[in-house]
Amino acid sequence: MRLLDLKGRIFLAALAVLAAGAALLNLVLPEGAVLHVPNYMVGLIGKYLCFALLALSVDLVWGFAGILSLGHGAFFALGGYAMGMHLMRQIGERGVYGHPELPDFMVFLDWKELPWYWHGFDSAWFALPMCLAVPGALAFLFGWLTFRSRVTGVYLSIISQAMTFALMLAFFRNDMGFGGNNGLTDFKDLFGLDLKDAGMRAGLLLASAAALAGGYLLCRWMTVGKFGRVLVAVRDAEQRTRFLGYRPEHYKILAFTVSAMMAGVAGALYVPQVGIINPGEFSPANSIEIVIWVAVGGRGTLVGAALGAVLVNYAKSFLTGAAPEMWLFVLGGLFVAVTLFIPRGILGEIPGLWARWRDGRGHHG
Amino acid sequence: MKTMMSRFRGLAAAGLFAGAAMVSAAPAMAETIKVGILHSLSGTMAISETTLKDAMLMLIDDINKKGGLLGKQVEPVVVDPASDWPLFAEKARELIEKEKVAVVFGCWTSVSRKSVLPVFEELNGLLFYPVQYEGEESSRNVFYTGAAPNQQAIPAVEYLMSEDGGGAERFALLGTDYVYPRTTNKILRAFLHSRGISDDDILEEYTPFGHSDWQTIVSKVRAFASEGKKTAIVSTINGDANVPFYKELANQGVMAEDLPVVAFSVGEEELAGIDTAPLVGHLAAWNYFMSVETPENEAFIEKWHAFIGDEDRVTNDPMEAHYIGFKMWVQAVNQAGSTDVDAVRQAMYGQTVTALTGNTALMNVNHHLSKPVLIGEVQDDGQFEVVWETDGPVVGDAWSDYIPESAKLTADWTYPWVCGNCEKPMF
Amino acid sequence: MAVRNAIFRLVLVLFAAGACLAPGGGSASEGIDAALVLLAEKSARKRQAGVEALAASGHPAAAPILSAMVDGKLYYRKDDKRLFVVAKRGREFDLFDPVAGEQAGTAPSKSLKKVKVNNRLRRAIRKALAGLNLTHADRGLRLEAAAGLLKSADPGLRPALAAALESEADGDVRAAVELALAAVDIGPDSAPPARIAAAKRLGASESPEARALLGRVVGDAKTDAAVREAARAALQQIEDRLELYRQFGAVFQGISLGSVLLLAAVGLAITFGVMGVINMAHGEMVMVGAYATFVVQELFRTFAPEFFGLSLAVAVPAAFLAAAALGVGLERSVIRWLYGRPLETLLATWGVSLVLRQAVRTIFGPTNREVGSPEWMSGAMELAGGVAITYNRIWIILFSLAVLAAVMAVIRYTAFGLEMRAVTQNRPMANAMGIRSRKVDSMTFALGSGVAGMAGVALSQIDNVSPNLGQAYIVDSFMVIVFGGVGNLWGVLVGAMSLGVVNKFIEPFSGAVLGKIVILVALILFIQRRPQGLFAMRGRAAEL
Amino acid sequence: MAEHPAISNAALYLDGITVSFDGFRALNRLSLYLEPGELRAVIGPNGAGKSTMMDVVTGKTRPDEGQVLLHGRHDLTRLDEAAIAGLGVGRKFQRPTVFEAHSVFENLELACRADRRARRTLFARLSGEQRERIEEVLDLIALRERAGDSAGLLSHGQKQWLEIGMLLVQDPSILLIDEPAAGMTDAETMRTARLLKRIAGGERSVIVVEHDMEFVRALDCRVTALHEGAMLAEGTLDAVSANESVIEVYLGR
Repeated sequence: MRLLDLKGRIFLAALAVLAAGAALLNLVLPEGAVLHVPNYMVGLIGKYLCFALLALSVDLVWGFAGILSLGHGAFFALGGYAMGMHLMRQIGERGVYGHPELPDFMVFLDWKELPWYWHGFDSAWFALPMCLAVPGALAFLFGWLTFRSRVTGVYLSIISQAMTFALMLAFFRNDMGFGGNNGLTDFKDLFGLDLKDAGMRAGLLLASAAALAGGYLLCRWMTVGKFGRVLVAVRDAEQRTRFLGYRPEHYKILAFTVSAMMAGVAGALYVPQVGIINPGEFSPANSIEIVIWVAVGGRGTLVGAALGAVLVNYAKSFLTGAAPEMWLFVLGGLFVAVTLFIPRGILGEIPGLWARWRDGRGHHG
Repeated sequence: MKTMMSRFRGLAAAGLFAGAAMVSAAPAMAETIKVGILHSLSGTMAISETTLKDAMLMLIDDINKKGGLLGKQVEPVVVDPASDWPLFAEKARELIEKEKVAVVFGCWTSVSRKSVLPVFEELNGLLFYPVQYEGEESSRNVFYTGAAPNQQAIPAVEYLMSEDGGGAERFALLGTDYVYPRTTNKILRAFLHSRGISDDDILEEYTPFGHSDWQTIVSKVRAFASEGKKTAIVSTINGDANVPFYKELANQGVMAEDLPVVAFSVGEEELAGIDTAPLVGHLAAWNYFMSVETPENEAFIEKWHAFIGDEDRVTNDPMEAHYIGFKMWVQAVNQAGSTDVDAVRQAMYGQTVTALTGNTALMNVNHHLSKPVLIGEVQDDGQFEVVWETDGPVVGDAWSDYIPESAKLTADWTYPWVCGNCEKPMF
Repeated sequence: MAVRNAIFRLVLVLFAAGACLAPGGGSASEGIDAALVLLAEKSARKRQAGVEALAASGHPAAAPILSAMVDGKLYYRKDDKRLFVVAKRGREFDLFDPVAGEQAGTAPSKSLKKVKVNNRLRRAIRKALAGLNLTHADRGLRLEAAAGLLKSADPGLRPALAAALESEADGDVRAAVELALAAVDIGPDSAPPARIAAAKRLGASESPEARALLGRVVGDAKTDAAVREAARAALQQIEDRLELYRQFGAVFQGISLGSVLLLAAVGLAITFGVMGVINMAHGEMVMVGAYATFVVQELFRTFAPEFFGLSLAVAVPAAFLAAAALGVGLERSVIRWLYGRPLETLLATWGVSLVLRQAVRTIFGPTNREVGSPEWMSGAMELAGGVAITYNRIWIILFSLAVLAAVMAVIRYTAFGLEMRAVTQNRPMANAMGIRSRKVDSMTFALGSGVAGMAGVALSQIDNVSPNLGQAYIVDSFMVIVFGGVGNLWGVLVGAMSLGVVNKFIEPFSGAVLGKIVILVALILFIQRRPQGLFAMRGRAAEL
Repeated sequence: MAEHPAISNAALYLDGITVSFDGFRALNRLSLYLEPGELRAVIGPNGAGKSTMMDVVTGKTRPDEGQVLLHGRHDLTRLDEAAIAGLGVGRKFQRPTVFEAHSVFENLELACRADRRARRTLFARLSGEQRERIEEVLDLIALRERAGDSAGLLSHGQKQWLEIGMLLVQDPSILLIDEPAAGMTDAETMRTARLLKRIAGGERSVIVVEHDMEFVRALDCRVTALHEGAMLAEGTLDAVSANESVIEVYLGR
């Protein structure tokens, strides 16, 4: 199979047009022009693209390796925290208390010195790799423990949920030194560039689009080849692959770790665009939602997962403004309808539809 | 093609979208002043914030009946940030940039305020924040109409230590583990030290959000209370966790006269879910109680009941804060003759409004209100009865005097000061 | 309304009884007028003086007036400051003149003002009432009075206590009075030998007040060394006993937490454990049960307030039926199409859960709803020094075990249970034998949902009745099932109880948050050791 | 370890294997000796321990007692499934388990001898030699025409053959086959028997677990009869059928 099929090319082309177009129309055209893309749209698109990357990471493990992770929000949040810590350190003396080293929340909670795990995050060279390394390390540890013990199916889903739930409780604790419930906010700049600057926003949007494209290509590369076929084999008949001499746990750990790192990148790009990271991102409900994006778009289709994330989140953005009292009915109804009527998701159904349409035309013509 | 469409039942879902789209397509009124309402209508905070949305709708409805503002109708723009903090920021941006609202009334939790703060500062919007909070903040784009710690916590503890309050010498500080309780307790500890109470006589305990099993902690506090000195509980327990906490107190037979609890986050709404008969005598500190007998309050409650269509609904302090905030904003807009944020901000300083308690609330240059503090006792009908009141209005402190780093900071947004946290005058 | 009238009538009867027992006395208000005027004063200090004067007067009306005052039923008329005991009737008050001991018609509520009480006054009143009741004819009141005096330890009461001890015949009351005397004697006004004797007597007591009194003596550096030593020894004695009680208390609290987990999880053990449906709307079934309780109680409040004590007994079947009906609806419309696709049931039921939460928010409003506790569930059994066994927790433990037993009985001994087991073990075979498996599926799901609804009745007694109720328990419920072993009800019992007890033993050391995190991490590690849970099925069955 | 020459020559040697589940003894001191290149049929009623025996050999179940020696060198009871498969032990399940989402060709590709490590697989490409081997097996199992179809579309019998094909491209030295004839037509059954006879021989030994006596007869090999987890009789089919205890177990007292 080829790395880029028709679907993939359309996806990448659309992504490029969307990201570059939005960035250009925002920066070049004056405010008030018909085609001007307002700032808030730029931020919104950037956010959707981060979610799309997150959905992609879930699709890699769920769609191909059959690992239904109900804890992927944790990796996203850890990437986000790593980035948030860097942004926090970038504030420097500009915090309200003007402390040269400690973030504001530490100052007023009487911390005297920076905890050891905050060291190094002032340097982007350390912080950015950490956005990948921390979620990756946790995923490796979790995978090493669970996949080797052959915890699968629902058990795995539920303990992954326990993992993110435990992390949420931990990050809520102010004693942990991550700002408790308020999390990390009040970011000023990244790489010395003001986060409020329009150019910076457009840059972050483009970076998110690039990360999404990169993530897509990585997932494609991992799934079109023999490795991907082993993953699918593990998903469908794990015992069988074992008796063929494969060690499914190794494949799963690798896929899970890569996926967690992708989620971490998504989180790291998300944080500067929304301006806050807090323990709410670890909540089990968030992780369930990610899975739903993938299901809506089409499990195991990659492009579908990204599409599902954008669609559901757009619907959420739109409905929370347009129908604030009713939107949960609509969204809840949508999830039920998708599972009942288009079980393979939007993109998962298209090949079947296409075939039916072609057959139909064949019969009549 | 048609047969294919009918077979593809999934498109039914699209119909739902179309339906929702029609809701938003309702024709907007020409020439209105838009007011954004940014309160969670779903998720964990809906329990508290939905009421505030309704209160705002009532206030806006009221002003429209009286002919509007600057000759225009006021149009509420309601959105649901769904107790999701990043969504708060997104919705704030949408309200200001897309809907072009003149002002936003909203937020409850500190984290939601922290989340929208950069947005309001960047886009120079105006937010009225109606809930008591931990202080340590002053933004030129936010007016804080709830109480700062010195307007709630410190008077309450002073009362507990007084003869009437029972002369407490030992304090159990119970709170939910987030910034408001942590900061408040930090301030209280410093305050208690200043009154000669040692650390041995202070117990500090934190629980997670929505904590529902209070057996261990209530037992622990009772043991702490039976070590000789007169003890009181200071509760900064948040929202959901309060009902199980009070139910456990009642069941373990903790009587207010032996071990009183003074709470800063428990109002009439929170008590609505509890049988308060065993809790009579426990305390709360606010700037408003529904039971206050003034003509303003009676009129307000009557209007509220008529608006919401339910005689049993209660009013509470954050509602009053919105009442004060909205009235002040209207006065300021009238004075400035425009809804321009900079003009309104300047006009806000020194505005006074007769609060529902009959007292006068004054907006200070640090964007906090001056208002008196009331201590109320829980009654068996779920209401509070005022048992104590400060002599006069207390000026809300943006920066606490009890935190060394912030004691030196000043917030003043009028010329020559233009700074929310400075040590030296800024021009 | 009817309840209030009944109480009012009861108050009248008590007053009549008090008046009959009153020894002599000329004009009804003789000697207490001055005190009564003080009660209507604005200053709390003056009101306290009034309370003390009233208590000292020994007037027969004193006790009823004071108890009305502490209950918030004592009002004064704004124009003439006369005192009345009132019963609310809408915007009208029924008035009762406590001094004359007769009804005084009705008046609009606005013409009267409540005699305010604060905690300090409450303490004074309780003390005064205790003094007055020390020689009351009713044994229960005397006991309560003696226990109340233990709290105040006022040397001024020494003669009264001594006199009461003299005349007291009842053993329990004597013991209580002796303890109260000891509480007085240990005070700094007594001679050291008396104080040492008092310390010994207090050391034998288990009440928190004794501990507090002894603590005060030990902490006071000015006290005679021998007295302090005696107090320290007595305190140590109490502490040693307390340690035992605390351990017991922790076990009880653990079992009680476990029973809540058990209740929340049993329904899920059926829908998830037996049917394999990952029912994310399970929590909402619990919520529906809690709201059903609320509705039942509202009906009772409106139509039959005198039977309010029975409301929970009615709520249990009502909650079961409401949740079961919803469960049948959910099964027929959604879950039926998803059998064999467990992970997809997760998504669909998550959607259902969102809809249900919002529906409840729309119908009942977003705020908490009040669910009352009947008399027989309120209060606690005081073991010692702060360790209390609350009745509602005992009821919940019993209820959870009863629910579990009932579910087991249904599965094991009924025809439906047999069919259910047949269908879950081998669907085609069951079909072939004439079992209508679709109907059995519906019924099974209804059973699981109904049981969740019953859990809602119990949870409404200890937690918020709000749209968020269910969310608080869903993660914990799944943990319990996975820990205990899917498809095994004994596993659910053992899992829930052990999680509860372990949690309660960790909590005092680690705090509530860290305790929970420790449990979750331990659970994740446990699953590595036993991927199938505590009660795993091995052999061929495990491959299903 | 007893250095008996016969043992070190054996393709597979089971020595006193005992397995119990919750008190139930699935295998009771079972011993079995398989020569290189031998075709062996194992028969026995339900619950005799046939499947458990295969689970023990392939590493799925760890025995309570006893050891399993492969080529007299490797103690299989200490290895996991993947390692045992890597040593050349292939297993076919009773119900055909192929990867239904993959094509027939891809199924065979996954089974092909290659480095099984995850990191290596990520960069793996199919060599010409492997491709030839797959083509060869496709012919052997008569599925060349359907190489590109997804395996889920195959008939039951074809899936059985595909699974056998997957074992063959692994080039195992020992093959364990569980009831290959179940659900097959008579013609298919006979064809399968011929296929198995062709596979065994040389260095490759085959154990077939079967119920169907016609099929066992067609295999024409040594037969082991199990009962209650222990060996009842061993020998030619005729000899075993004539054994009194076998008759007792099969026909009842």
